Order: sequence, then C-alpha cells, then structure tokens
Amino acid sequence: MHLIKCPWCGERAEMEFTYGGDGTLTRPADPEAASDAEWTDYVYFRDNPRGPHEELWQHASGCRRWIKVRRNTLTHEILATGPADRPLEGNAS
Amino acid sequence: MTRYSIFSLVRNGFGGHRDWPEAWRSPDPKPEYDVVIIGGGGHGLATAYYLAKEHGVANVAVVEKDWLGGGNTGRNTTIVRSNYMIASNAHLYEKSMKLWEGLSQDLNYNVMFSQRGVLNLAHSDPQLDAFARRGNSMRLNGIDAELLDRDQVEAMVPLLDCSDDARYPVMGGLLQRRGGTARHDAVAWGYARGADSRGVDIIQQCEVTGIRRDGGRVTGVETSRGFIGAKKIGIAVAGHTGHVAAMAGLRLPIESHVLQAMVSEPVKPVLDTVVTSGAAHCYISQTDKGDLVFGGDLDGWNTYAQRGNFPIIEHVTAAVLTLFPAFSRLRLMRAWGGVVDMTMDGSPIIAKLPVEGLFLNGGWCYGGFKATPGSGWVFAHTIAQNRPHDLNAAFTLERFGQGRTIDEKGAGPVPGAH
Amino acid sequence: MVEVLPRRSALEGALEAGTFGAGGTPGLTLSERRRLAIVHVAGDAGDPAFTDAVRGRTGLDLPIEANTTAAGNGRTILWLAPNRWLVVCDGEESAALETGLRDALGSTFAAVNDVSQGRTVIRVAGARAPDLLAKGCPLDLHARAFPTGACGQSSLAKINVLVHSVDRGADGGTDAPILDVYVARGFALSLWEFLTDGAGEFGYTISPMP
Amino acid sequence: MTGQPFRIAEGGRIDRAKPLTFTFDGRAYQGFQGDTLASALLANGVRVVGRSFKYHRPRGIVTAGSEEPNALVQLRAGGRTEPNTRATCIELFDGLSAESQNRWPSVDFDLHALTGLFSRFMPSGFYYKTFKWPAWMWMTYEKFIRHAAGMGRSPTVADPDRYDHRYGHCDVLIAGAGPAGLAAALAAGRTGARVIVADERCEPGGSLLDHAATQGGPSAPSAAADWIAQSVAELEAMPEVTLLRRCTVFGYYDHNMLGLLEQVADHQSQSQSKADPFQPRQRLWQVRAKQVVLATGAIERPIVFAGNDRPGVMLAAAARAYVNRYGVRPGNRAVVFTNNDSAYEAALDLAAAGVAVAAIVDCRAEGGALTETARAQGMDCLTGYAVVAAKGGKRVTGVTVMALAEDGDAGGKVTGGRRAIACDLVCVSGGWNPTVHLHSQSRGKVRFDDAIAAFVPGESFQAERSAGAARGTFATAACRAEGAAAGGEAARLAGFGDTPPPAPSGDEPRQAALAPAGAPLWSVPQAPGGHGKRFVDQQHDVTAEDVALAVREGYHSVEHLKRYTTLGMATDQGRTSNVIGLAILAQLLGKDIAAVGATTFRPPYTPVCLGAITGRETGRHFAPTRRSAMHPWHQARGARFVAAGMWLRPQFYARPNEAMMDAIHREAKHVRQHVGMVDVSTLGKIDIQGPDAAEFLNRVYINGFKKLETGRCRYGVMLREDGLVFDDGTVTRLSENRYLMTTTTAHAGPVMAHLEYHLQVTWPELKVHVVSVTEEWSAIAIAGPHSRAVLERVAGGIDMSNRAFPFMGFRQGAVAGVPGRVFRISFSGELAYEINVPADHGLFVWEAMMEAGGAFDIIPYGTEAMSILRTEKGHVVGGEIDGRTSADDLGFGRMMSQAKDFIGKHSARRPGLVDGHRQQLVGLTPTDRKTRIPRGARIVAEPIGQVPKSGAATPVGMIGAVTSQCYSPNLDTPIALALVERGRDRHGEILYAASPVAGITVPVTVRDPVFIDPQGERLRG
Ligand SMILES: Cc1cc2nc3c(=O)[nH]c(=O)nc-3n(C[C@H](O)[C@H](O)[C@H](O)COP(=O)(O)OP(=O)(O)OC[C@H]3O[C@@H](n4cnc5c(N)ncnc54)[C@H](O)[C@@H]3O)c2cc1C
Ligand SMILES: NC(=O)c1ccc[n+]([C@@H]2O[C@H](COP(=O)([O-])OP(=O)(O)OC[C@H]3O[C@@H](n4cnc5c(N)ncnc54)[C@H](O)[C@@H]3O)[C@@H](O)[C@H]2O)c1
Ligand SMILES: Cc1cc2nc3c(=O)[nH]c(=O)nc-3n(C[C@H](O)[C@H](O)[C@H](O)COP(=O)(O)O)c2cc1C
Ligand SMILES: [Zn+2]
Repeated sequence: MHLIKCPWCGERAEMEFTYGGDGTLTRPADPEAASDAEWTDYVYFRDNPRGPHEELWQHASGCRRWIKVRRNTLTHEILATGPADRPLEGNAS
Repeated sequence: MTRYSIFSLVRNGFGGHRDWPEAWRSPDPKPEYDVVIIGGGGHGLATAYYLAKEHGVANVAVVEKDWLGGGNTGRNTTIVRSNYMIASNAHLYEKSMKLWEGLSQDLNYNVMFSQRGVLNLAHSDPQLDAFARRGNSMRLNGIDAELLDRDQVEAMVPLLDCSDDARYPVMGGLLQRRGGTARHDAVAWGYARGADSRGVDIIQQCEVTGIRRDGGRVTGVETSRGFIGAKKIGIAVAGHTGHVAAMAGLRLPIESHVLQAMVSEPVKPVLDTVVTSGAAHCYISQTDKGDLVFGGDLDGWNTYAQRGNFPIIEHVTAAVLTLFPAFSRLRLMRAWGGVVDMTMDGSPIIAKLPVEGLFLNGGWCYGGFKATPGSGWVFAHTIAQNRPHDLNAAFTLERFGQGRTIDEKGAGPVPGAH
Repeated sequence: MVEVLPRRSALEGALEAGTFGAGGTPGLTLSERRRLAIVHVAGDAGDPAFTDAVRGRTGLDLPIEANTTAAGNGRTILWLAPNRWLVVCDGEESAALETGLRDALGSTFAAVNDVSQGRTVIRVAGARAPDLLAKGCPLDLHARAFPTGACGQSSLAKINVLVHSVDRGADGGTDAPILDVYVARGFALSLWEFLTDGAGEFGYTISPMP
Repeated sequence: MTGQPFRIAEGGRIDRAKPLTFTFDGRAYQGFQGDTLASALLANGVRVVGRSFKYHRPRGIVTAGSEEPNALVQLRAGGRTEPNTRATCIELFDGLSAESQNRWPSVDFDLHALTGLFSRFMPSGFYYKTFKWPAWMWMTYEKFIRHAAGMGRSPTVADPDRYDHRYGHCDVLIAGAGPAGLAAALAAGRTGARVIVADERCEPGGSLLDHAATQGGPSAPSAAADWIAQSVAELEAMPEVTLLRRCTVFGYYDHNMLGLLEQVADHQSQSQSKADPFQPRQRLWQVRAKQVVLATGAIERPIVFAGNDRPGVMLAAAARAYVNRYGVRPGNRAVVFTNNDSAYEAALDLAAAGVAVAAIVDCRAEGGALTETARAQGMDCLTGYAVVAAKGGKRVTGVTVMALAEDGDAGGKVTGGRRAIACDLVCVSGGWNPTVHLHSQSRGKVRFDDAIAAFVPGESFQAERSAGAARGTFATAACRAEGAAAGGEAARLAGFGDTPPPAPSGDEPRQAALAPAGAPLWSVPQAPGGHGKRFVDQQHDVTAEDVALAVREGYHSVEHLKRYTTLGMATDQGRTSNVIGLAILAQLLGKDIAAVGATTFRPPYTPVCLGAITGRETGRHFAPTRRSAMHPWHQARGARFVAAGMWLRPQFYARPNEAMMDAIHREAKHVRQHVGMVDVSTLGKIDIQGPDAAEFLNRVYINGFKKLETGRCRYGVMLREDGLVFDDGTVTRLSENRYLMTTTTAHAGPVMAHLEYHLQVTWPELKVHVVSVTEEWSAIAIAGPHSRAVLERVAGGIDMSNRAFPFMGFRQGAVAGVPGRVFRISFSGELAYEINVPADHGLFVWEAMMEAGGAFDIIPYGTEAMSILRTEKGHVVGGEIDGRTSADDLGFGRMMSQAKDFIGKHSARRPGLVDGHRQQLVGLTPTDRKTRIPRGARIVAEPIGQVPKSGAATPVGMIGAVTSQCYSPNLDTPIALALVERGRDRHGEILYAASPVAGITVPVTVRDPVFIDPQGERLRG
C-alpha cells in the first residue's frame, strides 16, 4: 500500500485516498472557443508515461483536499506532492 | 511440424521423448518484413497466424521484448465469454467464441478450452433488470444466455452462500453456458507454433524502442536487436500501448493500470463454473490443477509495474469469502499483477492509426484474453486489407471525439472505473 | 424547547452497560459522548477577520497546524483541513453555538454548519485502546506519533473517522489513553459492532449512558 | 518408549512430561509437547505421509520447516478441516487428527499409483498434445483430469474460527529471529526505536535451535541456548519491542508495507481454544516499517538423483533438527550425501544420537574441513563419489554409489563400479540458498554468487538490508555480528542511536564453511542403464527429464520452463527445487545460471489462509452498513430491507400474510389515494455557501441557478464532462449565499467529490464552501392528497396554504416541535413535502407524523412503491441515468442553458450525441393493457417468435430497451419506461418488448413517459 504525503496531513496510507488520474489537465478556459480537437484531447486523451507521472489524488478519508502527486509508474516511488492548484515543485524527470 | 496426437505421444513415449522438435524456431530478424507485429502475446501471435493462414501474408515477424506469452496472456484469469450487451461488442466477442470452439483442432494444440459456463451473479433488483437486458440482447444477437433464479444458481454452485441474510444476497444470475476458461499459456504457445509453421518469424528478447517513419508512413521499427524494416506495423502490446504509441507521436485515450490475480492452493474439484459478482467485485474459477483462480478490481492508478498492493488482495479475498464462506481455510498460494490498457470507454481500439501503415490493436482493459482469436482474426483482416472488417468497424480511435463511445458499464471517461 | 424533545442517539439500544469479553482485568472501556455541540467551520485561516471571529466566540485560537487541536473552557477545536475545523463543546447548545459563530463571522467568507447530530462520538479508553483501533485503522496511534491533543482523520473498518487523542495517560505513555472516535451517524452502529467485537480479546467495559 | 520406537531417550526441546495423543489416517499415536506432526510421525516410525500430485508416488518427510514439498496432510475434520497443511509446521496438540492426501483407498495402497505405469506417456505438457479429438470429448477428459489433480479437500461449510487484522507501525521490522535477527533486534531495540521482530517458528533462535549445542538442560548447559534465552528476555523487557512468534512475514509491498501472518491459536487443541473464544485463530498484520532487516536465514537444497523422492531421503539439516530439537531418529542407518561441509555436522549429530552413519558420500574429490573429523569418528567418507540411485519403495532401503569422473562438469559424470550401501535414511545437502524472497519481493535485485553457488541479495530498492544466512553468511558469529550491524544501522536511519552497537560475544557452535570445492553438483546423472525417476520438483512430480524435454521443445526461457513443466508452481513455490531447475536448464543451454536468471518471487512467502486475509470484514460485515435514524422503526414494523450502496432502506412493509407484490401495490395505491411516508434520509445533502455559490451551481448544472429566489427549490441535472447525464436532484436557496443541494443516494459520494474537484482544481478562485450534511438531517417524504393536512397538524407554525407555500417552495420551522426544514417537492407526482430534521430527532418526528396522520390513514411505504410512483410519473432514475444517456435522450434537452457554459456542454454537441438515431425516453403500455412488460426487454419493430437458449439464428435488430417496468396499481395496467430510437416521434406506435430470457414478447404502445397527471395538477394543488 502506497504511503502518500498529503501536503497538509502528512504521510498517510493509500487507502485514505482516491485516485484522480492525470494531474496536468487544464479545462479550456473558454470551452465555447475550444476546438473539438482540443476538447476531445482534454476529455479523453492522456499522456501515459513510463516513469514520472503527475497525477491527482483526493485525500478522501482525510482532509478531502485534492492534491498533486508525482509518482514513478515503473517503481511507484513518490517523487513529490503538493496542493492541486499550483504546479508541483521540481521538474518532471 | 510434427503433428501432436495420442499416436505421436505414444510413439515418442517409447523413444524417451527424444525426438520432439522445437515448437517454434528462434530465428534472427530479417532486414525487412511485409508486416511487423509488435508484441508476442496472444493477440500479436494470433494476428500473425491469421495473416498467414487467412490472407497469405507470411512474411511477418512478431517482435517480443521478453518471452512470448509473458504479458497479460500469461497472467490473466482465463475467462472466456461473449456476454456483452452492446451490439458491436457482442458480435466481436461472439466471433471470438466461435473460433475458440474449434481452436484446439485448428492449432493442433490443446488449449483446453473448457465450456464450463460463466455465471454472473445478481444481488439486487436493478441488477437483475440489467442482466435481463443484457441476456435479451445476447439472445437477439445470436448468443446463448439464460437468466437463472436463485434456486437454479444454488443448484449449479452448491458452495455459494445463497442465504437471505448474506450481505449481497444472491437474487439470480446470468449464465452463458458456452463460456468458460482456456489454458492461457497454451493459447500463446499454440498460436506461436501455428504461426511459425506457416513461416512467421517469432523474435523474442527483442524490444521495440522506436517506430521509424518516412514522412507520413512507417518504414520499420528500431529494436534492441537493431532496425527491422516493415511495410506495415501492427501494435499489440496490451498494457504498453500508450508507451509504444508514443513512439509514433500519438496520444491515446488510454491509461495503463495494474490488475492483480491470485491462486489458492489446489484442492479436489469444488467449483465447476466460472462465477463473477459485479457488486462484490470478484470473479473466481477452479483450474484443472485444482487451484482457485480469482481476481477483482484494479489497484486504481497508472502503473507499468506488474505488481500491485495488498489492500486489493484483501478486498478480493473478502469478496470471495462473502460469496463462498467455505473457502476460508484455503490458502493463498501466489498473487501477481498484469498491466492492462484501460480505455476511456472500456472497449478496445482495433483500427488504422493516423500514421500510414500503422495499426493498433489495444485497449483491451481486463477483458482481452477471451478476444484473442477474434481480435487476431479481425486485426489480420484490417492489416491485410487496409481497412477494418465489419466486426471491428466501430472500434476506432475517432469514436471518442465523435461521441460514439462503446461503454458497456456507462462509467464515462474514467479508465479505472470500467 | 429542544431540550425537552426526545433525542435518540444512533447507539440507543445497542449500548448496553457491563463488562464483556475475555476474563481478567478489562483492557479498555467503551462509551458514547452524548449531547455535544459540534459545529463545522470552514474559512480562510489566513484571514484575520475569520480567525478573530472564531476566537471571539470560542475563546480559542484556531489550530492552524495540521492534525492538532486547541482546547480550553470545555471547548475543543479540531483541525480537519487547511480551511476546516470542528468546534466541539460539551454542555452548550449547538444551535446557539452555530448561530453565535455565524453572527460573529458576519460577512466574512466562511461557512458554518451545525453537525452535532450527524456525528456520533465513541470514546475508547484504556491501555488497549490504541490496539483496538489498530485493528482497522492505518493511522499510527502510538503515543510518540499521536500524543495528547493530536487528531487525525482516517478510515476505521472501512468507515471514515476522525480520531482525537484526548489524553495519552500518565507521562504520555500508554497507561490509560483516551481516544475519541467521531463517525458519521449512519455508520455508528456498524462501527460499534466492529469495536465491541474486536474488543472481546482484551476484555472491555461499556460505561452506562451519560 | 513403546509406541515411539524412533524417539531418542533424552534431549531435545520437547517436553516429555507432556505426552500428547493424535491420530493419523485414523490410527492413534503418541508424541510430546514441542513436537511437530512430522517429528511425531517420524518418532512413531511412520514414513509414508502422502502421495504425489501426478504419479501418486509414496512420499515422506523431506524437511523440518516451511519449505516442505511433500509431507502435506489434511488437518482436522469438518468445518475446521484444512487441506495441504505441511506436517513439518504443525505443532502437535492433544487430539490432533490428520489424514494423508491424494490417495485412494489408502496412502499405503493407492490405486491411482497405476498412472505411474503410464508415466512415460505423460511427460510435461502431454495434455497439450492430446485429448483434442473428438472435440466434444474434451469436457469428459477434463473431468478425469480434474479429479486426479487437486491434492487435499476443501471444507464445504463456513469456517467457525475468527480472524483478526492489525495495522502496525515501527521504526525497524526484523524478519527472522535466528542469531542474525535476534542480534539485530537487540541492537535496534537498545536505541529505543520501535521494533517488531517476527519469526515463523514457535520459538526464537532460528536454526540454532536445531543444533546440538542449544539443547541445554542440566546435563548439557550451552552458551548458545543461554544467549538465545538472554536475548529473548532482554527483548521482552523492552517496552518498544514486539517479539512475534509463529509469525511469518509473507509479503513485502510498496513503500515498506509488509504483511505478517501470526498464527495465534493454530497450535492449540480445541479445548484450549474454546477456553478463550475471543482469541482469533490467526492475526494478519500490515506493518509500515521505516527500515527493515531481513534475517530470514537460508534453505538447504537437495541434489537430484534417481529415486530421490523415496521416503527416507531427507535434507541433512532436517535430519539434524529431528535428532537435536525433537529427540527423534529419522532412521537407524544413514547415508549422508553432500557437496559441502554442513552435512558433516548433521552426520556427527546423528551419530551422537545413535544413528549409524553408513557412509558420507561427498562429491568433492578432496572432501572438506570436517572430513577428517568424521573419519576420526570412524565414518566411511567416500570423497569424489555421488549417490546415483536410492532403492526401495515406500521406504528407502539403500543407495547405489559411483565415483564422479574427474572431468565431469557441473552436471557430473559418474564412472567406475557401483557400490550398494544399505540404509533407511539418506541425508542430502546440495548447499544452501539464502532466503532472498522478501528482498526480491521488495524489488531488490538478486545476484548469483559463485562462491556459494546461490542467489544472494543484490542492490536494495526499498529501505531494507539482509543479514546472516539470508545474505549468504553462514558462520554463526558472523551472522550475529552482521545482524547487530544491520539492526544498528536500521535504527540509526530511522532516527535512533548514532553509535554502532558493541559486537556480540559468546561461545560459538561449531562452524562449517560452505563453499564446495569445484563446481556445485545439482543433479547426478542416470547411471548407465538406470531408469529411476530423478525428481527436481517433488510436489509436482517434475523430473530432470521433464526439464530436458522442455528445453528440447524450445521452452528455453525460465518462465517457459516453469509454465510448461509446472516446476516451482506447487504450494512450496519451488523453495527447494527452483534453483536446481535453473541450473539444469543453464547446463542444457550452455549458459551461466546468472544469464538464465530466476523466475519472479511473488508474495506470499508461504501460503496464507484466505480467512486471515479477510479478517472480520466478511459475510454480513463485508462492507459497513449505514442506517437512518428511523431504522429501528422500520425494523419493528417488519420492513424488508434492501441495500442501496451501504445504506439499508425499507423495501416494503408487508402486513401479516400479505404477499410482497400485494404489499407493494397496496402502498403505491394508498399514497395516491390517501397519504404515505417514506424515509429518504439516504439522499445526499450538500450545503453550499459563499458569494460565488450561485455561479458555481450554474457551472455544474445544465440549467440556470442565478435567478433562483431565496425560499425556493429547483430541479437540476448534472452532466459529466463527456456530455452524458451524471446525476439529478434539487437545489434550495436557503439564504442569500447559501444553498442546499440534494443528490441521489447512489451518487452522493461521487457528486461531492466532483464538486470538490472543480472547486479545488478547476476553479479555485470561486469563493464557495461545500459541506456534506447528509448525516445531520433525517429526511422524510410525505406524499398524497392528505399530506398537507397531516403536516398542518405537526407543523402548525408554517402556513401550509398553497399560496403561502407553493410547489417548489421551502420553509423553515418546527415540525413536531423540532426545528426543521420543509420543502415542497415531489418525486411521486402527488402533493408532497420533504421534511428535514436533525437526525437525533428523526425517529421522534417520524413517529409524530405517523400519529398525526392516523386520522388520514397514513402508511409508511418503501422503495418499491416509491419506484412505482416515480415510474407512473415518468421520473428517471438509475435504469435511465445509466451513464450512457444524454440530457436530450431523457427529455431534458430544453433545460440545457444556451446562455452559459456548464460541465459537459461542449461534449454534448458531438455528432454521436445529437444524431437522429439516439434512443429517447418514452412510456410504454402493453397493447392488451394486461400483460406485464418483461424487465430488461429489448424493443424490436417487428413481432418475433421464440428465440432459443442458444440465441437467434440470425441477429435481430433492436431499437430500444425497457429501463423500468412495473404494474401500475393506480392505472391498473402494466407500464414501462424505455429508451427507443427516435422515441419521441413514435408516440402511438406499436412496437414489441421482447424478452427471450423470459420467453415472451409483448406488443406495446409507445407514449409519453408521464402516465399520471401530465399537467402536474396534483402536485401543484
Ligand atoms: C490479472 C488479469 C486478469 C485478466 N483476466 C481476464 C479474463 O479473465 N478474461 C479475459 O478475457 N481477459 C482477461 N484479462 C485481460 C487479458 O489478459 C488481456 O486483455 C489479453 O491477454 C491481452 O493480450 P495481448 O496479446 O494483447 O497482450 P499481452 O499478452 O500482454 O502481450 C503483449 C506483449 O507485448 C510485449 N511488448 C510490450 N511492449 C513491447 C515492445 N516495446 N517491444 C516488443 N514487445 C513489447 C509484451 O512483452 C507482451 O508480451 C486479464 C488481465 C489481467 C492482467
Ligand atoms: N553450516 C552451514 O553451512 C550453514 C548454512 C546455513 C545456516 N547455518 C546456520 O544458520 C544460522 C544462520 O543464522 P540466521 O539468523 O541468519 O538464520 P536462521 O536460519 O538461524 O534464522 C532465520 C529465521 O528466520 C525465520 N524466517 C525465515 N523466513 C521468515 C519469514 N518470511 N517470516 C518470519 N520468519 C522467517 C526462520 O524460521 C528462522 O527462524 C547460523 O547459526 C548458521 O551457522 C549454517
Ligand atoms: C490461470 C493461472 C493459473 C495459475 N496457477 C498457478 C499455480 O498453480 N501455481 C503457481 O505458482 N502460479 C500459478 N499462476 C501464476 C504464475 O506463477 C505467475 O505468477 C503468473 O503467470 C504471472 O507471472 P509472474 O509472477 O512471473 O510475473 C497461475 C497463473 C494463471 C494465469
Ligand atoms: Zn490530507
């Protein structure tokens, strides 16, 4: 079971969290203006990297904050965590 | 190819089994092939087999990074069924089912396809409604289906807890009698032997690291054993679909997740049917060797590691014991994981990609073993004819943008939820 | 008026005083804390208007540090999230506390909700209290990690809970810890069954209702 | 010592003052406290304990530990029976009963052993080559195969025992309490760190316990025994150290989470466990450790030779353990066969215990460090020799020995004359494999160490290190030193202690260096003309010849070898066989073992009981149960409950002798005619506050919320971002900046997470707080023409008149004296209200309303009647909101605001969601107004006949599906909701609801989905 550091509550067991997938998505600011291709990309298409992956988790049984996690998808190492509304520190590799 | 039969077995038995030939060759790659299939799992090998057998395209290489059949083909719970509601799924999986029914004979390799029935348990009224709807769709689509009441379920699976005060009381079930299991490794080996004997080169320990393009079309693959030219390339790498597609600059509506499965110690026959429960999140059957094989939910996050964590094992086991309290004293012998390519609608993509000469067979989520023959068959057609067969025409990449997703579960664009 | 109305706890009927489980000295005591005023407060910890208002009404500084509490004059504020707290008072009327807080906050951007009756609070006390919770809760409840005054939300028997380390007993050791478990009312009975069943091996006492 | 002919007169760690009686295959025997079933059987001279998997060969006891491949028994009977239990791990208790497995009729005479006659036609993978014709016969062949396989028998009734779980946290977790583990624990414990030490055996001490030097007692005081006792005493006195006996570390998972299985009561007799009914049988720990020390020791491996599976062929260390630890002679006359020194220690100990050592066959040309010592004791040491065959049937009677040729490679080559040596015990040692399983599970790399010819731990990936024999260090002193260093380091890295602990001291038991001279011997080739089977994996009957066949047929990868032959796939997971299999494979391929590699180590280390994995959360407690405040009332009124997520909801309230459907129809009818109450506490309730609350609602619902007035409610529909319907519910404006949202029961959690996601991730700038208040409020819906009258009696303070309190209005006020909230909303289509009161008062208010309603003949109704009422009114629920329908499909197209953006709006425009072929919501009635429309029926345009079980001969086109159906007691006709292609254009058409699974097709008329009161006069009245 992963041990995930909630930026607020500290290191907690994975069972307290729910997974929210790709953390790099940004909803087009003006959906009306977005092209269909852009929109489809936002709703459906994903990077699916082997290695560091930036993702969202919700600390559902804890503080209920959505958080960002950079996790290695080959080793499951957690490389960084932080609040969901700003970029994670460090770069993605 | 030495034919396998009871006679050849007896003959070799007297000869100390010294004369059995290799089941497949281990050739070095040629500089170029008409078709290179990336991925030596069941799907890739079946594709090569049908390319040679049905379309006369034998100048084919199957390139496998590890040992053939070691991906999800070698680590799945082997359930074979075609009990789908949506028509495009139903027809594709039923094609596969028909191929299963003659596969051991076609391949001259006993894949132990055992039609012991697949029973989905209903634990609530809405679920019975949904099962009836699915069963009706199946029957109208030409597939066998029966809706069982609780007594019929109990008679069929005596160790199942059918009591009223069960946490998930059994209200009935949807049975597909023609469904069952097959011996997973034999499927890979049988197709490998069949493809090899028709001239296909199976190249193991050869990882594709890049897809070379000339303008808008593919020219071959970079591999750990050098460049291999190809007029056409078929991708059939299951959990690695996202990674390999990225080599051609493509993003896909796919996330890679781990799905775990496990086996108990073997016991004498106690379960003659494949039993699944969506509400309790588990499926279970007993192998010919006697182990109970079971699995359930995904661990739930992107990963390329073939290992999962303990809470899912706990959860799936609890589900199994809730349904089968008598199994409590059996022991877990081994648990493992496989990387599955979960799509945004839970259905596969079997299509030409936006790069000329590049074809994709992927996104099988945790249900592609049963599709192996059918998937290989339609994919071979798609590659050979440069266009999909009717059976896979709906399984495009464009369906997402068009709003024509094929979503059996209605879970929406959350891959882990399918 | 409310005081005279019959109130019924989620554990009514299930909570039966006595000593149960394995023989010998009972390892722990289970009881329910009733009639607490519990108010959920959401607001911006960086906004002095918000913190001042809460201090004004409760006399306590909001615990800003995660997993901590502030306590005094019969009140406790438990940290829930960077912008959420529970204000818990014994012997105060929840409606009054809620209105009081809302009035104090005025037009400050904040949210106040009386959640007194949506939470059941089970007190687990005694040397084996942490061992009992450890049967279903992944939090580290050791006195070193969860000293007096700590709180943490987690999952216990697959039910979301908030655990409050009320007292770790003499010299912070494991003498007689007191842990309060806050649980959504609907799950209270299920959790109670889990706890009493699990407490059997330690031997346990259920104290009568207050 | 009658009855225990092989018991040594004294010594061992058994308690001779406590004799125990047990039965094996129905026969009674005696053993002592401290025995295992295996040692007790050996003491009684029982040698055959089971039959093998494939050939049903007689098999005996090979080891003295958890690596046992052969001696699997069916332990206990009835509900507590347990198949495949290793006799070497079963601690003897009084009254124990066990049976041999996989034999018929008896272990001594097994008819299945006849298969052995055909074994030459059954090499590995033979089943892939045959049983294919005729195709339909496979199911019959398979039945026979299944019955022959399987080993033990499963229980057939529920398990009467209890299991528990425990989460643990520590600074240092130590797996194994041998000399290395104990030293590590002492070093770490002394720093004050929180330490857990777990050992699968019943006593700490590890393999030291098997040595003669630890047997203690007044006649033989021993420093090693004292050291163990002192260490254990010191550890037990440390408050932060937990020493777990009978506790296997079975799995090493991500982020230093380890799984431990503690066998709490397995070693107790039934009467002992009955004395403490609260004690679990087993306890499963999930431990999060900051640092881990793996001190799991090493496992001796056999050498393959013909007939090596005969009962009486045993690992040397096991024989040593039986004489020293259990005071049992595993035979009278032993031949020791080894490639290293450790077996000499066994030989010396056996001799000391009175077992004649007929010969030590040492494949090393020069022998080893102890060869001279053995010779000095008069033992015949045949160096440069190998055992080529064991003779005998159910008991080994002797061995044949030949010289190893000088030029023999690692595979050996036997030459010269044969020498037969009579014996009834063969003690084999082919070297030692460090127990690298946990290290490898943790993702650590393993490396092949040529010096000891075994895999050893390589680079670590997680915070773990190995010490002692687990790391390939075999001298006890070195094991202790390494353990102490590892324990100290682990504690230091976890933040405790900064000075290395002092080196351990104490007398050392005699040591032997392992390294065999020259290449290790894995398997002895068949002697010329020999044909005995040479087993690699004894449990699965995989022979060296099987390995060779697999290689010949091209299964060259270790993983192919494993799967083709099933080597290492048995319950012991190849503990004693894998490395030998690899070595033979490597030889045949002409490669190094390192290049061939090992198969993947997977948890569990030893098989783990499913009940323990599950703990208490099974059966009724599989998932927690959620109950409303009114639950006791429903229960007392005989409600039948149905699960809705985790909630239990009353489904209907049958009166005495009333059938289920009658009750449901009565309830549904009564509500429309009089009045009824239903508990709707389960609906999600979310309090939304803040200056941007209205803007937020506007973005999550398809319809507009900015104009909703305070004191009013509005129905809203939410989409997912893919444009399909997610959930529906109502929103009430409580005050200027405060709203109350309700959700469906099923989606309460997902909707909350969805709102939090968008507030925290998508629009963090919005000033809005969302708080779930579902549990705070009990919710009661009262519906029916008399509902206003009833409410007037209990909520006198609220003006209930239609004018003052119109449909979709909201009032705050006292209900039965309790401050509450009253909403005029209707799910049934009747005049209806929903009342929310704080939950502790819920039951009281419910009762008060029931009482007030007495005059109006009020009844409670359940979810079934509610479902009928909403179907009559055409309200959509889960059957229609199934994640595949758009707002327009369900008739909400016009609700979608053009003026604003909302979640899902862009997607809802995609061609697939707006093309003319969508299936739209309609109502259906049977054309005969009588026949029930079958559940889950598919809609077809033309009538169809019977569809066989095997499915339609040619697929039939479907244009829709029934999503909800019931008999409407109010209209006295069956009705249904359905999704039908272009359904809204088809009102009045006759179509067919086909249910092949029910065997009927019903002609139906398509109509509007609102069956009752389409103008809404009732609910507005
Ligand atoms: C635990 C589990 C249980 C399952 N249960 C079922 C079930 O009961 N029924 C069912 O129908 N389905 C089930 N599935 C799904 C099923 O196993 C898969 O969908 C199916 O086996 C996929 O077959 P494949 O041939 O496409 O993939 P694989 O067998 O995974 O083959 C893909 C191959 O591609 C190779 N590869 C990847 N990248 C490269 C590269 N760069 N270069 C060269 N080669 C590469 C891999 O090594 C692999 O061998 C389950 C899956 C799992 C994990
Ligand atoms: N002479 C030789 O060649 C030779 C070879 C091997 C071992 N030895 C002797 O063995 C001893 C080695 O000491 P050590 O401490 O390294 O090992 P050990 O074998 O003494 O102790 C290991 C302990 O770990 C336990 N264990 C193993 N796996 C476990 C698991 N997953 N969970 C819980 N417990 C587990 C075992 O039951 C055992 O008690 C020394 O005394 C050494 O002399 C000698
Ligand atoms: C249907 C099925 C049955 C299996 N039965 C066994 C078994 O009896 N014994 C065993 O050790 N492993 C069994 N396995 C698991 C394999 O040993 C292995 O774990 C799995 O193929 C994944 O490979 P990996 O663990 O090498 O990654 C089985 C796997 C499958 C798919
Ligand atoms: Zn948190």
